[in-house]
Amino acid sequence: MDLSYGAEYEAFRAEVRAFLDESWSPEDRRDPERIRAFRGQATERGYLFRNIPRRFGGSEQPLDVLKGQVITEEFRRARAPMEPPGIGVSMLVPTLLERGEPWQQEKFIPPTLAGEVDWAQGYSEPGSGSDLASVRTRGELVDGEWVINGQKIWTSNAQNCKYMFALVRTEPDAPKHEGISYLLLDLEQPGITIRPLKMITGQSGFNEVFFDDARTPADWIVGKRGEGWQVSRTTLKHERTGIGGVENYLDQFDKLIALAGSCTRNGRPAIEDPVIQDRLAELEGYLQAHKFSTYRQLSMNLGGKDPGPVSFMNKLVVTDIGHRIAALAQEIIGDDSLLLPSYEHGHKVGNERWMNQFFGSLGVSIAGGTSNIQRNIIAERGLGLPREGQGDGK
Amino acid sequence: MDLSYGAEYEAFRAEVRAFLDESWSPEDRRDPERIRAFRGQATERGYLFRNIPRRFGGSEQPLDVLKGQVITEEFRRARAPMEPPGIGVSMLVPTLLERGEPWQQEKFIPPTLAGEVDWAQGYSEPGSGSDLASVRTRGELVDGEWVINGQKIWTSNAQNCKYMFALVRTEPDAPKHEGISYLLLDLEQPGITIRPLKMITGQSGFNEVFFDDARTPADWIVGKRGEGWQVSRTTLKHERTGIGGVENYLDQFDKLIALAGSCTRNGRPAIEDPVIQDRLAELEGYLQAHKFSTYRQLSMNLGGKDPGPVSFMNKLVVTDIGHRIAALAQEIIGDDSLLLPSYEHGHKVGNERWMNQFFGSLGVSIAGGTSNIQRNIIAERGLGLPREGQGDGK
Amino acid sequence: MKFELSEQQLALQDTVDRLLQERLDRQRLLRIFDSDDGHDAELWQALAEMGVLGILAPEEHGGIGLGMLDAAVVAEILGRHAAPGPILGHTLATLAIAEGGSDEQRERWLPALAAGTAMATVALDEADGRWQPDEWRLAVPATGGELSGGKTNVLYPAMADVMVVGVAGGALVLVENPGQTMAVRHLPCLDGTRRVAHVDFDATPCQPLATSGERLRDAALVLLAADAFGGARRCVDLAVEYALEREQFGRLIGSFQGLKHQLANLAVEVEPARGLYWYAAHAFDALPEEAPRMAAIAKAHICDRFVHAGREATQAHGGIGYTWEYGLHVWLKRAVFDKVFMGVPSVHRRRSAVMAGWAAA
Amino acid sequence: MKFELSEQQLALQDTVDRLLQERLDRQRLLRIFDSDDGHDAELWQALAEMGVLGILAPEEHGGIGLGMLDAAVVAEILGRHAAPGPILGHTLATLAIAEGGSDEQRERWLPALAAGTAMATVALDEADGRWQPDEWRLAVPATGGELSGGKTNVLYPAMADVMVVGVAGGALVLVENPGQTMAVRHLPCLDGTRRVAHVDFDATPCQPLATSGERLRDAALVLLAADAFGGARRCVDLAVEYALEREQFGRLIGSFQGLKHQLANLAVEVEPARGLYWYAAHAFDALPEEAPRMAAIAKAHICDRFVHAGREATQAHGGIGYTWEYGLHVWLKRAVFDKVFMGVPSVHRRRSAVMAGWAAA
Repeated sequence: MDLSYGAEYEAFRAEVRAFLDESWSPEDRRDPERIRAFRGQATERGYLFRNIPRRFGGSEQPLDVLKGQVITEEFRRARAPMEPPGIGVSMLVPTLLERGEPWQQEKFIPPTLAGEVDWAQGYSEPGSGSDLASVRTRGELVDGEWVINGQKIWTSNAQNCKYMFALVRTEPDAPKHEGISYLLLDLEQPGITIRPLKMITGQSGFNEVFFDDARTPADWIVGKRGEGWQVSRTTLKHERTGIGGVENYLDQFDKLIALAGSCTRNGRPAIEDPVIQDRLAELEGYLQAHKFSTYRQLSMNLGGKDPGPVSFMNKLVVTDIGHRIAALAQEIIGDDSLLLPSYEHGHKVGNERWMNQFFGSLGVSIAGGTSNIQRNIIAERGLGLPREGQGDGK
Repeated sequence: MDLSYGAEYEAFRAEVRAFLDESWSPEDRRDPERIRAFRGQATERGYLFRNIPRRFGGSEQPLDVLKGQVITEEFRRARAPMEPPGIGVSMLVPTLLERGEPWQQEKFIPPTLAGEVDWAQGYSEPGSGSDLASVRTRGELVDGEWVINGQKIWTSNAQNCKYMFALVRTEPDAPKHEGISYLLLDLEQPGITIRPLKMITGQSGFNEVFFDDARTPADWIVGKRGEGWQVSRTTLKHERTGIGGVENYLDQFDKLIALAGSCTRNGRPAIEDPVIQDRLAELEGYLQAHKFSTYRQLSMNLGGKDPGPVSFMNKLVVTDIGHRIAALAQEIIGDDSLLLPSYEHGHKVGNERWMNQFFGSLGVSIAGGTSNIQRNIIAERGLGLPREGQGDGK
Repeated sequence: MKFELSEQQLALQDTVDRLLQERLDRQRLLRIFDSDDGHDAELWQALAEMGVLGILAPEEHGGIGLGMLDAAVVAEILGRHAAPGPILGHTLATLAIAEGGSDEQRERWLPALAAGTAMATVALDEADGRWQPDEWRLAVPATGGELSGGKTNVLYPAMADVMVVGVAGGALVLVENPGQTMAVRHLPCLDGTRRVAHVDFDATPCQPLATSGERLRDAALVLLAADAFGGARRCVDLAVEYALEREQFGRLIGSFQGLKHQLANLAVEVEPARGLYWYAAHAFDALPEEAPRMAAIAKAHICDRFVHAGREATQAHGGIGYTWEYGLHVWLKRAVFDKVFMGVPSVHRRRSAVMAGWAAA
Repeated sequence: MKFELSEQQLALQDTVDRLLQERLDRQRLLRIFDSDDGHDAELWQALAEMGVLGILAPEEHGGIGLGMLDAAVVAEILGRHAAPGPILGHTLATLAIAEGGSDEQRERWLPALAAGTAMATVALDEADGRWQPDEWRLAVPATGGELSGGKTNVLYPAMADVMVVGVAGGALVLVENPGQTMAVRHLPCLDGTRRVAHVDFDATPCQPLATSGERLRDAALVLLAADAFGGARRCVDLAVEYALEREQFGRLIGSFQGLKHQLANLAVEVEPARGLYWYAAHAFDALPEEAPRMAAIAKAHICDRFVHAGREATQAHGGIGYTWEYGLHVWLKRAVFDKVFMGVPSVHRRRSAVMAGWAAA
């Protein structure tokens, strides 16, 4: 057992740290120009966009999960910006690298990496839910252009995005999964209306997007007509790997302990209440288990080994941990949970910020495939139980 | 709200109590002759076998749920015997009353009521589980007798029973549910072998019964050939009504409180531990809810009203309460849960008797339809959700 | 043996239910939820006309003179519809005045409160969750009836014509026209259907009430439990309705056994608790020795169920349940209110342990 | 970064796994479970030959000189097969002698213990669940090395040639050939795979050991956690296997979504805990500051999971799982043992809270 990264990687860490000391200070955070320049330097050094060819603005490094981990840790420590957030970098670029035409790669990847354009995702529709293949937004090829009508929902941040990648039904007579194409389109056009969706917390993170004879060129399609479902799977795969962000939950747990020390319960600090202690310790059991489960998976992935069924379970594990943190935080803050966490009219937000976790943990269990879909995946792919409708012996 | 039974029933209660004072003392419990005589007197007075015609040995009283409740309460208080336990009285007799031939009623009901003969139930088979209609034990009519071959399982107390009522496949070419007959048979014959099944607690309450050319007369059939499934449903209905025995769980809770007062935990009485208190109080919430839910159902049943979906939930509710009691008891007795509860070789059984509850609560969730079958019933009949395979819009 | 609602009680529930079905559709509910003051004068007036606002006021003072069980079965319906407004505080204050007011106070306030032309509220909580009467520190000086100090999580204080305030020693006092001497600081409320604020009294005149803080607390616990039952039951209904209309993978989602079993488990959590709040209310009316402990058990048990039901219903709805405008969140937030207001469940479980003699106080 | 088992550790697990697959089928397991002494000399000898009994004994004393992580990954396999016999007490006592024995004691005992020709055990618990070193009261008189008094839940004392005993102050002493001066009262054991008894010492000679009760306790917690992980994981496997062979209503029960989701939830409870016991074992070997707390967390968390998995697996089997002869109950009872032996989970959660500084001791 060795949780250190070894001499080679510690040397690499020192190198990254020296670079950060020299090139970044947290005050730069508010200066977009400085951020852009910093990202350029960091890419030059091979710290960002590691799996993207140099010709598109990447640093084209060999795959090295541990180096990636060291970079993440050090950038986070220095509060330095990594790749621009958003699904342009995390989903569209990998898809284009795998399935896009050369001209599409050249046109779209560099400005996306540079943070000059953002992308919205056009997958979910009202009524589709976990069943993404039930796309009803339709596209027809008319005079060398796709003419698109329909509606998408749950597009993050659409009002700030220049482009969208979308699943559109272009072959209405083909079977469900074979009638969909993966189209790119410009959101800044008259045929498109974007309406923000206010969420349970009071914040607006998502949008509805309405298509009313929206248009995009005939060749803004990734893969062939009717291949959109397969193309989108490459992207989803990218979204669903990653080991579930255990550091984030460990941070939250530390904050929860601090919270319990500062809140009063029955006239004493909540953390002195044996019932609270017992529940905190129980939660820590789940959390430590997941922490070492994550290390184990990371270690095996590094060695090219299969960690087994546990890889299918990470989302449900963190969903459960999130629920436990939320429930306990709500109990600890007591009266403060009567307050709206996102209120921003001059009221200083206090412990009620934990209500964002209370609602957010519900959001986690819904987003990216509901928990019941996860349970199907675990049962079928992890445990080898029959798929729905199979094994009925008839 | 009135949880008293009203003047009429309190007068009835006084009458029952006077009868018991006069006719029964707990020391009589060990004398079978006294018990038989007492049951005769109690039946004479209309306290036992209330829904059974006088000509078969019943007391033929009009249906009065409250009188029934008063009788149960007073007999329990006096520790006086009620109807003989066992499924002969609770299942076979109601079935014969509804579906039996007159000669069958005359031959079988009186000795069953008198406690002279006991009945075994021959429904479950290895492999049938909750799917009782998947009967494979076969009966063929040969020279005026049914010749039976196959195996039954989970028959309580078979080695002490004279007769069995059994589901037997007599029409092998009919559809699954229409090929079964409801046969009565004598267990004391060479074609039958009874093997006790040792249970998880170490006790033997159930048996396997093997049929190897066992025989029964052609007219020992209730209902027609192929009607056995319907006939057995009348019986099962009888088994599955009843309001779940909340008194039993209230008793157990009182004992659990006493247990927590007598057991030591971290050097002090367990009941002073705030974690134990919190869990006891949480359990009491479920228990009190079920108690008043039971009163509500009783009250509505009395008035001929439908208590609604809650009637389908009682079994799952008590299963859950049983699990909670078991888990908490196991925690409280601590070291004593290392001991086998049924050991009887001169060792005095102490707190480890609670391990019977630990295992028994699992038995409850399995017996008489597993919890998943209960969930189907609640979802479909209680909540109106589609049955398996329906609502798939195809 | 009659452990069920009377014809009159069923009719009362039905009347209120129909009123709210008609007057409080989802859109209107959300409008009030999003409004500045969380109050709807029209709805208030309609409830007044129906007698709901004077349910606990004696008939001789213009009320309908019913008991806590009646108030609780109405509260179930209010919870079912997440009815917004100052009803909870109003009902509690009315009860305290009816039970503890002088003849003159009763004369002056009860008819107007029952008619809805005056509004009442209660001020109980102090900082750090000090909801219980033995935790109140706000003092009435020996020199006489003036209050100075703060109370928090006070329901709709700015609208109140009269206020019942809990003071040190667990007693209650009456403050008439509190607006004149009291500073109100509105709080940003999670539950838009029940608004609370912080108040500061500054030499505010007050008069004693001859009823105890404990009794008012128990009344609040019962009404919160009843509201929570109605809300939790509604969450089950909403989840089932959604499962019966929503299709995925070409099937109604309610036909998937996974969801069916989750909904069955949820119903089993919620449905049996109906009689628990009934009995707690009945004990408040008729069985004073049992009342405090049953109120504590009912509040703790049912409010936990409501939060659970709110979360499960949201998950059963998927994304749409997470949006503000669909409105399911109203019940989840009301559940948090019911759970926290007057003390979280673990506090009442602990109290029930003490009352049972399991633990030293 | 290498948080996984070495090739050698995987091979060790595999060898023990194959041995137990071959030598301990269900029928044989049940025979030992039902036997008078819960011990199988042949199995014992096979484990000795494989080096399992001397895994923690140094090579110079005939052992294989491995660490706690190695012992724990073997314990996982033992739990997986519910391997019966005195291995747990033997391994713990061997560790205490290896770490705290004099040269002479080590010479005398370790070769025989590693070879399985002598048997060792530990005596720690006192009445009322006093498992923790600071709760031990059994005193060694100032006049010298004799013990008088009782210990309970001692593993296989009647078979032991040497015994490590916890005494007042949290110290450990060694009792050689205890049978001569010790009375044993066998207890009727729930878990037929690990037998315990009450012992009474009567002027029993003993010698000090230079290792602490705390360290032995931590070792026990790690081995119990590892055993529990193996057992819990097996319960999941057994439930899945059954779901894949059993038909009801004309379908494999494993194709019903209700059961599928229950089994998925169960796997999610159990599977992630593998690394937790690894790390606790690794900390025992290499990170003494973290070791006590990680051992407590691992024992509490994983033993709770094992009991849960045992119950869920039994329910997934229906009636057959409730029978003695099918043998599934062996794991459920082993789960109860793992949970209770050395203190129930809530005790260790409390300890972990104290060690984290959340609470006064």
